Amino acid sequence: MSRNLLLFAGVGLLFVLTGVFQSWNLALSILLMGLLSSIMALGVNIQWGYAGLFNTGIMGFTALGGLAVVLVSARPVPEGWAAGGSGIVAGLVIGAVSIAVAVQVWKRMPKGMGRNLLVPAILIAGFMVYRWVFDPAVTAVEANNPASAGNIGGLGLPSLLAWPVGGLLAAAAAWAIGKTALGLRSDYLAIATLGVAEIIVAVLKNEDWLARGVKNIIELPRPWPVPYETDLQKSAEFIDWATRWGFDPQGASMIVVKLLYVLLFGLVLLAVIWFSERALHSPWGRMMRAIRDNEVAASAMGKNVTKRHLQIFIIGSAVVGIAGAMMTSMEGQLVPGTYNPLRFTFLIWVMVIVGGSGNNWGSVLGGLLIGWLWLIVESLGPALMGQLTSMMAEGTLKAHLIDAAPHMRLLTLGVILLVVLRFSPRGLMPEK
Amino acid sequence: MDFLNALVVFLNFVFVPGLAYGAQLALGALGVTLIYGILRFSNFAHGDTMAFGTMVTIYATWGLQAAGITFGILPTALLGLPVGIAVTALLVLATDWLVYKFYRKKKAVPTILVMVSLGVMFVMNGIVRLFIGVEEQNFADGERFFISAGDFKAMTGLTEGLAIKTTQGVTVVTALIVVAWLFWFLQKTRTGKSMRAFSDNEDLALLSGINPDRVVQVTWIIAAALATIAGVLYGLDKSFKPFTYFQLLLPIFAAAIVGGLGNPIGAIAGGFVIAFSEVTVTYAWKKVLTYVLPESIMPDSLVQLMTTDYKFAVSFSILILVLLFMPTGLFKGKSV
Amino acid sequence: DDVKLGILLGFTGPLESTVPDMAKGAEFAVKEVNDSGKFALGTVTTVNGDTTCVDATAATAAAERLITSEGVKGIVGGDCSGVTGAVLQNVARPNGVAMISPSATSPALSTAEDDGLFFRTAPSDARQGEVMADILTGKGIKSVAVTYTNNDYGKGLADSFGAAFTAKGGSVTVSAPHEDGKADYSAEVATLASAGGEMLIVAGYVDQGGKGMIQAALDTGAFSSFYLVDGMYGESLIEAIGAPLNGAIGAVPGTDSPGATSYEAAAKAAGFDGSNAFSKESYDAAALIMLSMAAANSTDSKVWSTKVMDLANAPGEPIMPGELGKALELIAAGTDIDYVGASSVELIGPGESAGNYREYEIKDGKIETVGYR
Amino acid sequence: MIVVENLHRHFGGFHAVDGASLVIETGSITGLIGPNGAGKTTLFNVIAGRLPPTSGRVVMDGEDITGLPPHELFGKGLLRTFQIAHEFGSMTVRENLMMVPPRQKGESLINAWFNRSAVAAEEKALRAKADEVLDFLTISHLADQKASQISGGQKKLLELGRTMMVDAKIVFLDEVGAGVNRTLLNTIGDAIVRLNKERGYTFCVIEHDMDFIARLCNPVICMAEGKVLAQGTVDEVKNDERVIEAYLGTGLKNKVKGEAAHA
Amino acid sequence: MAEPFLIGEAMTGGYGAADILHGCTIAVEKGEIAVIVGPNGAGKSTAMKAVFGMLNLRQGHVKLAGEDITGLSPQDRVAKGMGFVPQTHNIFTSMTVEENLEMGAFIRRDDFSDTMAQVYDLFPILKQKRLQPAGELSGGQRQQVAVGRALMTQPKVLMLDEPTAGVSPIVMDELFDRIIEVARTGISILMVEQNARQALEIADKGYVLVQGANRFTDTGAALLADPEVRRSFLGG
Ligand SMILES: Nc1ncnc2c1ncn2[C@@H]1O[C@H](COP(=O)(O)OP(=O)(O)OP(=O)(O)O)[C@@H](O)[C@H]1O
Ligand SMILES: Nc1ncnc2c1ncn2[C@@H]1O[C@H](COP(=O)(O)OP(=O)(O)OP(=O)(O)O)[C@@H](O)[C@H]1O
Ligand SMILES: [Mg+2]
Ligand SMILES: [Mg+2]
Repeated sequence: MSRNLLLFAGVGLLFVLTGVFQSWNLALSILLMGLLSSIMALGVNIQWGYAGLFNTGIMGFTALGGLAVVLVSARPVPEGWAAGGSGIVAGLVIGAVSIAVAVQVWKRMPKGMGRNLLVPAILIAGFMVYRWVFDPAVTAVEANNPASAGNIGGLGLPSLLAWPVGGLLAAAAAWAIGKTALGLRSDYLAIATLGVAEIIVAVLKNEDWLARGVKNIIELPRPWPVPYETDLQKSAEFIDWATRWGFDPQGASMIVVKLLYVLLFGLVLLAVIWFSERALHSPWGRMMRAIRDNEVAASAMGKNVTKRHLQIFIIGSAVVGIAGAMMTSMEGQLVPGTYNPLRFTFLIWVMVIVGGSGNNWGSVLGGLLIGWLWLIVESLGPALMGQLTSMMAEGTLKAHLIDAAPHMRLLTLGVILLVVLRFSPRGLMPEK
Repeated sequence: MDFLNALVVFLNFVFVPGLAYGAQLALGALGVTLIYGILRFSNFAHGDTMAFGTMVTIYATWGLQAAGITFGILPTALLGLPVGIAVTALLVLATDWLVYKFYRKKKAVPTILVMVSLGVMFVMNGIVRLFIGVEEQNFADGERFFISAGDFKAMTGLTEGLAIKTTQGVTVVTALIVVAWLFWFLQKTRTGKSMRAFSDNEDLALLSGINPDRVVQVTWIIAAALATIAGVLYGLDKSFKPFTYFQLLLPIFAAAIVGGLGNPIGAIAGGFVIAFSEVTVTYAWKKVLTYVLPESIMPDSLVQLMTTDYKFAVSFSILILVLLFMPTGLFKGKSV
Repeated sequence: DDVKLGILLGFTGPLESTVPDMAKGAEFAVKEVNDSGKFALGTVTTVNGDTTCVDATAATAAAERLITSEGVKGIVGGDCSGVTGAVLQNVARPNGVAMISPSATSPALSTAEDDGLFFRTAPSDARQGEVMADILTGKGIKSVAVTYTNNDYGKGLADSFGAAFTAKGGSVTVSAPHEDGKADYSAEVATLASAGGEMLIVAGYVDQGGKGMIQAALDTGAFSSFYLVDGMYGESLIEAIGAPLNGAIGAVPGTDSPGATSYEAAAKAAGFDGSNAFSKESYDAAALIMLSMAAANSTDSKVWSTKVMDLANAPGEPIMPGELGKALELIAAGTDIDYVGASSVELIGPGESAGNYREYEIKDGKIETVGYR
Repeated sequence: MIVVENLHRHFGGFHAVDGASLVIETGSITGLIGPNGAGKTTLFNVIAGRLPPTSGRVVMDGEDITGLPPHELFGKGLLRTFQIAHEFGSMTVRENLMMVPPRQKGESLINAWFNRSAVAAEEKALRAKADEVLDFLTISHLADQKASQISGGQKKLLELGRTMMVDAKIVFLDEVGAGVNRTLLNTIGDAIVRLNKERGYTFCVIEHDMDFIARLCNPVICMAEGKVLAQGTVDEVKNDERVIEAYLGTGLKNKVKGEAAHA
Repeated sequence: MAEPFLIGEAMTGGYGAADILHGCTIAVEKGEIAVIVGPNGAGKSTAMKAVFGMLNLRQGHVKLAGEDITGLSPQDRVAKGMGFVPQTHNIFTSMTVEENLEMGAFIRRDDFSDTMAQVYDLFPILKQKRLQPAGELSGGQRQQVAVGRALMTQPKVLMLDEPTAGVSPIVMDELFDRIIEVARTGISILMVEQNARQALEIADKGYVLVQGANRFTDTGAALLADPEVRRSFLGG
């Protein structure tokens, strides 16, 4: 236990040092990223650490969380909605119904030629009708002021509301994925979920009617109760308060905003931990570990492996979805192009593994540590290179190396990652 | 004649590029699948190993070119390949000694190794960029085409052309040779069998007198060779840019997995599945149809099932579909 | 004392091969100003920050560092629209630090709230679309296929071009995106070929997917003539593709001023490729920041940012690349200047480049100017 | 009562179970013997829902249970052990036992989160039960050891222990004796008989130790090549020429003689 | 008495912090059969692993033909002519039966087809299943593969951890016969058995281990005749 406290203190120290030597704003903004990542890592840990599900679709669930923010809190576009909203909804319903019918037919009909023909026929017919209803509606929506709108818009509701909705969207997607792909094991499940995530992001990128695709949505509102710094800077009350305490109002406004985010994210993080820890240290958690250790035996001992896998897959994904929504509402924009697997899937995995899979606090530690590392190497890497080259004689080699300094970023990250893993080959806080 | 034209259109835009791309993926997937099969983890550093190998080969090629040595109609880089392979082999052996060995001794679980390989990936990533930089490097020389579209038209008198690039030919042939060799090596030779034994049950391999260090070394050397070959052929056909090689990782893994991890034949099959599903499902049939359908019933749309926006999504959907029916890939892969 | 300028670009990530020449451009301007000895506010130094182009969190943190830790007084950047938006809203505005982006072209940024702190030397896509349509209809071209890089730049450009071209009676057979940095473009080329058209419009980046598309289109014989948008301008393309590229046409921001040529020559002498995408815009962005500071006699963003529009636009003495020293003198003397720079900067409306375009054709492996629009 | 009707299970072209029909009477301890590869384990796997049959039916108390998933069969009171131990390696030996009982309150997340006291009470009972079983199996000193770190024979005991955690109707034991010390095996045999007598469990036991079979089982079924070769009382089966030829071998006679000499 | 051919002397050690073996000694003479019996968890397998170098010994040493091999790796011990069949995980599941046997002969450079034919003779079922992955075999068949693999090595000392677990009586008899034969060719056999009565019958020497220490050591016949041993360890 004391070792764990020490580890947390160590990571805390890193943030303090960043605050002292760089700036507190930087330290806090890294902390925010770390908190968000910790929540995502917890979601993954629930799936991997508890149940051994190798989910590499984290990016997709994060993106769905982001989409929720757009749908819930973006400015409404009534013209866009009027132009084709109903057609789009009808199209989607038709699509869903035809898939459902096909699935039912597949389940109910006896194996054989008839089924093999009928199911594709239903799907193809469904697809045609879907396209026939859907396409014109989309064209109409996208034609509405494409440079600044071209989508159906959001509901204009508070951003905070989008967080649970993000969780729900992710959960719904996880349900669909789980129903189809959870029969797969290890790396096969990994690639399938990776693929689904790519598909989700492809949809976000290319369906302009939904969230403007690659044209991005910006200026999403902030979650309650976080104010805008510029508003604070204008508020006489705030300026008063800041000067009374001897702060510079501009600097204080930024710190205050970040601290509010820290508070919000911290609360969510604690809630997630509370739920996970309670679950883990209960017969439910024991059952999950049994399933992880040996599915065949767990099933023979009466545990419904499929159902449990689905349950945990949905819960974990929902947590990631919530974090995704939190991230988008903090950044204030949805940019589908930013979702890439390295940052949103594998980095989170690194956090889980470095923290120690199966250990919730480990995931938090991993999230904070790797989050810090990921962002700090941006300056650390080039600085290292600066150190290295400062001793060298002027010349083309030195020039070349200085040019390449930005690439020390990932190199440094890699080296530190390897060092951390070397000293804690089972993670910093291994599952006991 | 029209039918021939339709066929040529299809061959030129779908079949030949798909075949070449498939072979490129397959070569990459072979390396991934080998590491997975023997050392039992997904090696994320493979893309960057490919980049490293290609980089060394590029330097070697430049050297050869400077010395005035070329390879006839074939690219000089093929002559530089041995150098690339040798240096890359040294690098991965050093990496193994410095990094992976420790975890092997600790009997770390595969996911730890995957994360370690991510770390190695970042480092290699940096090394390649420190040396050759981030820009694109063109190092192809020799004859660009076996047959170019224009030549084909002139030769056959068809309206449509068929182009086959030298590099496409070389890639496909190499891929087939390499997979056959690897299959034979693993299934039939003593060393190959000892490698499989090691991957199956390390302790028991030890009890059979198999030298684990040797197995690991041989595996890395072959993997380095595969990575370099794959990287160089890809670079010759398209171009070399470190970032693209990193991006290649995803389709390469997809290929290895859909084929069945650990199985060389699967890697080849997987490569083609991924490549062809990218190219065919989003293919617009309009041009083909203009030749085979009479004017009157010719549709004016592109006759495209899905737009190319979704080509990646489509190839992944197909991958998932395959896995749903064959949960460990086309060729019964392993899973750790 | 030192005046710090932040260069906030994607040194790593998808645009990593484009960015070095951009950063060099900005540094080149800084060096020029320092060498001139005419910048009264101190020695200008640059600090690099890495946006990674795709990771908004990383970009925000980098900006946070530049501003709150390094204390930069102005930022050249960001590069990709997504990260630029995030930095603008979450870091630059709250801190009151102005940024001039050389390459973020998204129309959405035009309308974003910026407290007058955001400018860009890259032209907005809408204008370029018009110019392209004019050039092509002028050549009597009726139908084209379009491929664009799948981001706000490419998509915006493809959209605006499509609208303008159809309005002028042309037809776009297909408008297909390509993703940068991907392994293979066969599927895209196949679709474009199937759709057909007299020419392929390539709305991408010169060292990214755009080049790959051209290469693949040529290899398969799908297209033999190309139109290149501003992002596709660069010597490196000619070098890589060679003779088959002859006959390709395009337009880049520029007037008949000698700015672009002289900049490219100077860049070559300094050892980098000034013709590469957005290198000129980066030079101009840095130059504008420093000139504005001089004009405002302040390094405070809120102050100098009010001068940017003035300096960039006529009336006044035109300033070419390499004349920053002269510009500083003029400013000190109180003479009005019109910064033209390497990319013929003309800022309209909410601080973006109006865009004059230089039309060119590639002949015998050389870029030849054929006119201005 | 379990009735197996003309059951087939093929692996590719190989017929591991090839038309086996047999009955396991309620209340019996049925022995299942047969040469290695006779298809005994495969038969168990099919009955217990681990493998789908190629054809044929399994009926339990009049209900067709063919192809039901294992966890549903467990719910119907059908338990099995594994020939190759399937422990939950990262859990302690005690946890291995405590996870077995079905429908635990704490297995529902809602209870785990918000109804801690009920769960705790239930846990206490489970723990007591588990300790009792461990005691019986003489491995209570291992209660807190990870199951991956116990000896081969101890794993076998754990396999058996799991079936003792619940009230089963019918228990399929696949070579629980292999690797278990013979003295302890005798005690286990006694326990099986007791469970059978006192609680009415039905057992089906695969075992290669003929002494053990002889002590417990009636009837005994001998399988060979996927079919039922012989069945009857121990003595009937033991003296069946075909069984001797295929399974027992003539060595047994010598050995039985040897035994007599020692006794 | 001269030192035995193979001896693990006063071995103390375990898997982690706690010792499993407490000064346990096990030895076998050239061409003889030594059998270890004892309750589950007594440390029999641990003792075997210790002799084979798969465990760090805190005290004690292992000698083969007078040479101290305590420091050698398992692999080196294989090279010195020791063969071992572990209790569990003793086959290559993904490789065919034949490949399993070939791996047994991995260190042999001569032609081993004769030995393979002998193994097939001993376990005819394996010949039928020659080309099948060993992981698809039945429990008893796997055990036969495991023993077959060790026989392929043609070692000087053969160590078997419960070779007969799960094999049918007919095969078990064959196996014991074969073990006697092997021993007669001068190979030492050290085995752990729970089918203890049969095993002790053919044993030249028997060890009863309890809690990591030697409880009884005697000839096989003497142990069989000892009523306490019979009652407590051999099932009466
Ligand atoms: N997955 C499989 N694929 C192919 N063949 C199999 C598979 N599983 C079992 N077999 C074969 O089926 C036959 C029956 O195996 P099974 O495990 O049922 O035997 P058993 O009677 O339990 O033998 P033992 O007494 O050795 O445990 C064996 O010959 C085995 O090789
Ligand atoms: N990997 C391990 N880590 C820690 N302890 C272990 C491990 N394997 C076995 N043990 C412990 O060591 C003791 C001896 O185990 P060992 O396997 O040597 O017993 P054994 O005499 O072979 O028993 P069996 O007859 O059941 O095979 C047991 O109490 C067991 O719990
Ligand atoms: Mg069996
Ligand atoms: Mg043992």
